[in-house]
Amino acid sequence: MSRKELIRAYGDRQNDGMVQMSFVLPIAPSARAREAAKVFAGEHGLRDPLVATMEACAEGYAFFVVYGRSTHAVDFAAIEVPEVSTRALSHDEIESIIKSDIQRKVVVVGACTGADAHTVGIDAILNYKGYGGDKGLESYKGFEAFNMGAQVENEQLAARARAVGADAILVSQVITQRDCHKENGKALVDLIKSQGWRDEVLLLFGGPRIDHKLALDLGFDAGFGPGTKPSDVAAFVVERVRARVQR
Amino acid sequence: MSRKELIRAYGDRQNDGMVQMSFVLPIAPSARAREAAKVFAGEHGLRDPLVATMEACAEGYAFFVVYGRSTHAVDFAAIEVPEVSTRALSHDEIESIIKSDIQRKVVVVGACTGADAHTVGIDAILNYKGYGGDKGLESYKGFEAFNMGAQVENEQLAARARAVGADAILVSQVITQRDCHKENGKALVDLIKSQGWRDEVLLLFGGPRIDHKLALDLGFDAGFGPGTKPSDVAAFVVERVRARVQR
Amino acid sequence: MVPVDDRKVARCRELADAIAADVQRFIDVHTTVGVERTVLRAYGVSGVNDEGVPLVNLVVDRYREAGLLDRGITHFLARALARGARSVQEAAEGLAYSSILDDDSTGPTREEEQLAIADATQAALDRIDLAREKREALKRVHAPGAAPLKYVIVATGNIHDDALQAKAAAFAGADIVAVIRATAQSLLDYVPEGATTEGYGGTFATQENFRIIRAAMDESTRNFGRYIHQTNYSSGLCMAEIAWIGAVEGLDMLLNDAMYGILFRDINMCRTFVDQYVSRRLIARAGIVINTGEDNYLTTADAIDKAHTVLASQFINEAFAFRAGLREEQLGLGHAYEIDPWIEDSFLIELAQAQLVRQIFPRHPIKWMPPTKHKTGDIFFAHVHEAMFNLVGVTTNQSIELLGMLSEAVHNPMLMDRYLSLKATRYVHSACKHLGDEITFKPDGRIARRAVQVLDEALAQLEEVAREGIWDAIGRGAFADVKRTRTGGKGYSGVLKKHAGYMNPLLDALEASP
Amino acid sequence: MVPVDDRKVARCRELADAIAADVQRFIDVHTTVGVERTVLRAYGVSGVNDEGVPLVNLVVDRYREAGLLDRGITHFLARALARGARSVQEAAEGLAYSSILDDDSTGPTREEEQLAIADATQAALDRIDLAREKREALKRVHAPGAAPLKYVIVATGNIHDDALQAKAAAFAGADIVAVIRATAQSLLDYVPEGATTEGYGGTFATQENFRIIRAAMDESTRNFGRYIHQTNYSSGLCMAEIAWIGAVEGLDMLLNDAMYGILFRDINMCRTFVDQYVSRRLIARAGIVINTGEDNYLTTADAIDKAHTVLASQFINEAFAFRAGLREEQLGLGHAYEIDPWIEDSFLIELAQAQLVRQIFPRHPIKWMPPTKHKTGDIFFAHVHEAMFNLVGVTTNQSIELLGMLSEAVHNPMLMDRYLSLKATRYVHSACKHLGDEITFKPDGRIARRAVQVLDEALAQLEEVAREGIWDAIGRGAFADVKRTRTGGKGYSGVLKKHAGYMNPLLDALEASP
Ligand code: B12
Ligand code: B12
Ligand SMILES: Cc1ncc(COP(=O)(O)O)c(C=O)c1O
Ligand SMILES: Cc1ncc(COP(=O)(O)O)c(C=O)c1O
Repeated sequence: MSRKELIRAYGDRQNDGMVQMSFVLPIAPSARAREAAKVFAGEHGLRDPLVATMEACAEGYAFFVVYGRSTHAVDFAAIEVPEVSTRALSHDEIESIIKSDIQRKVVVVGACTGADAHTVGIDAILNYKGYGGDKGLESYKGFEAFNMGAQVENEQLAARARAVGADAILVSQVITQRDCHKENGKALVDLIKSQGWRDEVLLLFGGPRIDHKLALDLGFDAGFGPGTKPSDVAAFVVERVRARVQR
Repeated sequence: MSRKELIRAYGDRQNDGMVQMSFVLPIAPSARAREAAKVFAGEHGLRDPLVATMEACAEGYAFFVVYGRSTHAVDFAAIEVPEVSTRALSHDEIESIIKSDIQRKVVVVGACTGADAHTVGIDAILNYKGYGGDKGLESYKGFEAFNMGAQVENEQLAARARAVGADAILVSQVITQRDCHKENGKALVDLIKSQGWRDEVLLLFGGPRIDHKLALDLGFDAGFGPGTKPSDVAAFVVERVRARVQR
Repeated sequence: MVPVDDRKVARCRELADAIAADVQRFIDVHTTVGVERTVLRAYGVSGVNDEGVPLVNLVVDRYREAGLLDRGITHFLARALARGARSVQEAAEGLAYSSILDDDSTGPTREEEQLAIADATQAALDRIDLAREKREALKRVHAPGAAPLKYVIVATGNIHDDALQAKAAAFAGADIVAVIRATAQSLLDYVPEGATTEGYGGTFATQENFRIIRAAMDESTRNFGRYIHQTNYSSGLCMAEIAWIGAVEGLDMLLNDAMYGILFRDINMCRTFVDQYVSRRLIARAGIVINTGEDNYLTTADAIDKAHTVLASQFINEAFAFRAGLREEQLGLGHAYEIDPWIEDSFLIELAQAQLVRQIFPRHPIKWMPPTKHKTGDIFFAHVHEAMFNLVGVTTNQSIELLGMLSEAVHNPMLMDRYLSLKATRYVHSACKHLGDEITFKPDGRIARRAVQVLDEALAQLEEVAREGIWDAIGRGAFADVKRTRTGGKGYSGVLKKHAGYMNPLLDALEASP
Repeated sequence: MVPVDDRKVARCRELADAIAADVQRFIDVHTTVGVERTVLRAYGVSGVNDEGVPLVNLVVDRYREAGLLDRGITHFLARALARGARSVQEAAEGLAYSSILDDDSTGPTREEEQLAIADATQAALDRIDLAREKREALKRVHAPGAAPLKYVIVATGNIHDDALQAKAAAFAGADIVAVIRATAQSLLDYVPEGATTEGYGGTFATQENFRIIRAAMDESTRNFGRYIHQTNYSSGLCMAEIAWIGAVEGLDMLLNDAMYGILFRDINMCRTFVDQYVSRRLIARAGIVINTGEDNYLTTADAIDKAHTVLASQFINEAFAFRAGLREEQLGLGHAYEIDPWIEDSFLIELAQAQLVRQIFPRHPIKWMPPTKHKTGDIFFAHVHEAMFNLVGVTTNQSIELLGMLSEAVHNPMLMDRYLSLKATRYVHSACKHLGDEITFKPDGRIARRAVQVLDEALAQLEEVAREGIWDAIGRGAFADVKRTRTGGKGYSGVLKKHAGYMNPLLDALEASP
């Protein structure tokens, strides 16, 4: 059993628990409304909640900013998150692994799926230009990258990937309202499973609200969030493909 | 038994419970830190907490903004707060009550007590100039107002009030760090009680973090918070003094 | 004021006009399924079948499949009327459902047709004019707020929540409320019906939804004594139909761009060019202000390197709009504050662009978009970033200001986000009200030099686009770093070359409008 | 640039000089318990008794009570040394505790005294010079950041949390860190000792606390390669003592104002005038930059109507400072953005004032304070309000910018508040870096007219104050709407008229400093 490592919020003095909250309640400002906001904040575990402001933000609605001392603590020692376990590789290292160990082009197909038209993220990973100075997969001699763009249906994506014999499928989801990204992502995994070739392909999931844990939960092999560099993705893919080739 | 009137936070759709929180945790940014922030937010009762940002705000500290759907609700019907129960009176009405029903000057003594030097609030209530166009107690013919200014010790204030035969003592407290305002306020009440003349005088408590409920809890007769107008205070005092005189 | 060489501006306009003229030759001899459906709607055809497919779609699709649509759906409608249908609706139902299809072999003469449809054409025009008059009457009683007008979006997915949030926005000081459309609506080749309560990323644009929001905004207008504008999107595969709905439901503005659908929704360019023309003919008559979408270019392309593409496109959008009868006062040309905030002097670069656009298009109600691309989840920083945007807006006197939202990188704006944004904007607009009148820019300073550079680059781009034609220019990614081909993209099959006997008296009337 | 009439400025300086000259005549013939304690500290006297009362207080109080202090405590110290005390400390302990009091009746000659104290005087000066050299050496290696320097406060009450928070601030971009003093310290007539961990509203200013923060900031300076300044408060009843401590502990700046204590802490004016003079003599030698407190005026008086009182007071503070040997480069004259944000064109009014102050005091490191009075608990709005403040700061090239905190109306700044403030300020300063170089103000516009008005009003006020003398001016509430009397207020009993034999070689040496 590992030692506990309790952490609390910190404002002014160590462990004072200070947090800030803001919200709207469906009541007009009044002394009772202020008290309701305090009680509401208290329900969240804030001690001595202080209603810093209460303003009419619509007829019958008040906006509140509250500060208070959170009574909650988190045992940081108990927090475990799966992390994409690849070491960072340089462009040259990646090229040379492909050349020497895989000995053929690694094929990837990417798309922004469903109703989602946010291509900037997937373009950043795939297109030559890349992201923040890190060139995209198209820039690698060892990769063959197909970018199907936006609003691609899962069926189309799966079909194309199969047609070109993709080693990996890269799915981008940016719109997350009412969890449509999860549904969409899961639907692709299910589709490929039902078609019986899940084991032949790596499935990567990415977007500003995606993390590795979520991706694993949905049945992908990895998840990539905000700030991902193309070389992170390339490194992950070649390591996995190499392992497969060498098996 | 009254009907329940449950209210929840409102962001986008009725009762969606959306709230925003921000805080610092004593950990550097990382995937684990992000997860810790989620867990921390979850402890407060936020469902689907979304870590909108995680930034290094100091060495070994991260700042977080989190959104989530609060699972808490407040029964608004059950919220009761004492409110200073005076009807609003105009300057003229107040003058005429004093003239006809009290028939002498109403004497008040005010101060900002303890180490507190924030006189703007008490000045706003007492001085001729007043606040937001509402003239201060000095401007009333029927009031005799003594403003002792800042950093007045409770002993001095009590002595002066007794000396001039004050009907009411007005205490302002603006500094609230570690609840020093409560201590300070309560100490005055205790002092006057111990001196045995608590029943002869009205005790008013005011400041940006004061409300009626708090004032009552501390043993005052009324509490006045941000935005108080001098005429609110005048109305309260004359009504109470009249009641006393007529008793 | 920044230095603007009038001769360069004139040359830009000349080139843009040539670019539009080339496309107009194509437009004039083509129609689309969307245009034909619009005509049916304008004549009053309404309703859906059991599966929710609008009658206008059923009719148009049937005649397209039969290879007859190139004659114009009005032709068939008029024939049915001439043959005795008691109403347009009855005529349309006949076209959709009757067992025999009108194969155009025998029947009424063109004169009979024209006679049969003339009243309906007039009625359609009257509906537009009536809606316009109603709006103008309300505006006479309750004048709109001062420029920059504060524009916010609501996007709950549920039209009833939208109405509540729209009223909240008006309460908090909004001048213009947009109901953002559901994520994929622009790719639907029909307009959904009725009040809708489920949508991702926004709420469906339907006639009933437009009405609900119009009623809410009229209520707010009266409550707050300030005219509240309503806007929605007329882009996508139903560009012209939505323009019609907007025109008759009293919308004040419409997002409407000659090229947005091509670039950002991969809609076929032939389709879009024809649709935009017809949509704008309706908009011109309705007195609606359009908002163009050049701001979007800077979400995919770099805001500093590609700033000139925004200006070049504004000239092109203007040229297209003039050809559809729009006046300058109806042209809310779009641009945006999308520069990386951490670049030194980014504020100056933006100031230059905003001032340049203002001077080049002095009578146009410029639409000014907030930072979005470089927003992160640090809502506090985002709020400050927007304050600087507001400052540029009021200083350079932009007309329509889309307010930034501190939660831009997180979610569709919520009630509190909009409240905070409106409050902060009211402050900046008021605290800096006359700043623009008070300051002048150094004649050869950073701001002035930047303005000159952007105009020069826009001119160079327009020269190039004029040389190659817009079709090829888009093909090589001239705008927004996005490449599209002439026959690629969605909706191409809905484009038809007009038959010699093509009939569209409504469009004729709109084209004859003053 | 705003129009500034140089003759009017010259006249203001002339009047301010006359006002200060009048007071200086008083100062020259008076001393205070604070001044005498300072001298003892400078000579190296340290320690406290069992109740925590500093030895310097015990000595000074004893001789004051005996009616002998007007000769200068140095006189007695020197006598003790001349009589054979082995060290200053031993001498001081003797003065405090020995059963017999030195009644000055017999003993060493003035020459013997001077000889006895001469080395200690030199050692005191050397300590100041050494601290100054140390600072300058570090600054040569790690240059400070660019102006406006970003100044933040920490105020946890616990010096160890303060150090942590100060380092966090440096990490986030702060250039100057102030540890705010505990709420009532300025009214304590002694300087507490040691590291302290309990204080309301701030942390006690003690020599040990100064050292702890200096060490932390030196560490940050090296870590981040940017010189981080430390500041604290030299106001209140221990003005001169704290100046001494700051001088030898390597502080870079001190809040130090000729009138703040009078107006805002109800400290007696005679006391304050004498104390400020001696404190500034030390500060001058130490090369410390002072920050004056005119900004506070606008927290009690109206920021628009009383803007000129800030300017008038800046001239007076300057005149006092010159008389104490301070150079212009050491004068961080204070002013503040306290205009009601909801007033139309409030930003323009502020711009005018900031620019005016900048032009009138071109070599002075102007201290520019953020909005505080009109802040409310809407932290989001507050953050935007501060962005506008930052913008004025960078545009008008203020030198020392106290950063606004979004939680101003709520609590002393917390770690996150400071982080957000520093981040937003870095953005505004960078995005608008050259804005000031790029714009000019309309010569007869709102901004220019406002600047002219403020200078005119300040001049008129100075004429009046010069006529009546500062004593009476303060008596009628000329500054900050606060009235004080010449013999009222705290600490008056600590003021003494100097005896003909008054001795203070340290002050003499400071006055002789170049
Ligand atoms: C640019 C943009 C647009 C552009 C998109 C242009 C284009 N061709 O992409 C335009 C203007 C067209 C647009 C339109 C809309 N947008 Co938009 N848009 C944005 C914006 C401003 C920036 C997104 C972006 O480009 N980020 C930059 C890229 C580089 O970051 P990224 O996507 O996170 O990608 C990185 C990583 O996540 C990762 N990654 C991403 N994908 C993948 C995939 C794989 C496999 C891997 C390994 C990695 C990876 O790598 C990338 C590099 O590090 C955001 C707000 C914001 N600031 O975030 C809103 C936003 C995403 N949009 C939003 C919405 C709602 C819309 C609309 C639906 C609005 C409407 N109703 O009209 C429309 C419709 C779009 C549609 N059908 O999808 C919402 C989404 C809300 C939500 N969470 O559900 C946002 C958050 C704005 C908001 N607050 O409302 N938008
Ligand atoms: C002005 C000001 C000052 C001025 C005060 C000048 C003066 N003579 O009053 C100066 C610059 C001197 C000052 C100094 C300090 N201040 Co100060 N100051 C403020 C500020 C900016 C505004 C306060 C104000 O004037 N409000 C306007 C008045 C009209 O409002 P009000 O007080 O709420 O009064 C109204 C009602 O509450 C009510 N009311 C008030 N009292 C009473 C009494 C009665 C009987 C009734 C009926 C009604 C009533 O009626 C009034 C009218 O509606 C606030 C921040 C803020 N924006 O709130 C910080 C603030 C109050 N100060 C603060 C601090 C810490 C200090 C210092 C200790 C800092 C330091 N260490 O140096 C010092 C020391 C002061 C001391 N010893 O008390 C903190 C307090 C934190 C806390 N909650 O504990 C604040 C919140 C700033 C901050 N975030 O750090 N300050
Ligand atoms: C001109 C224009 N039309 C439409 C839209 C929205 O498009 P859609 O409804 O197609 O997502 C935008 C986006 O901002 C736009 O700028
Ligand atoms: C010049 C000056 N001195 C001192 C202070 C702080 O005073 P105190 O420590 O007396 O509360 C201030 C307040 O801001 C000030 O401006």
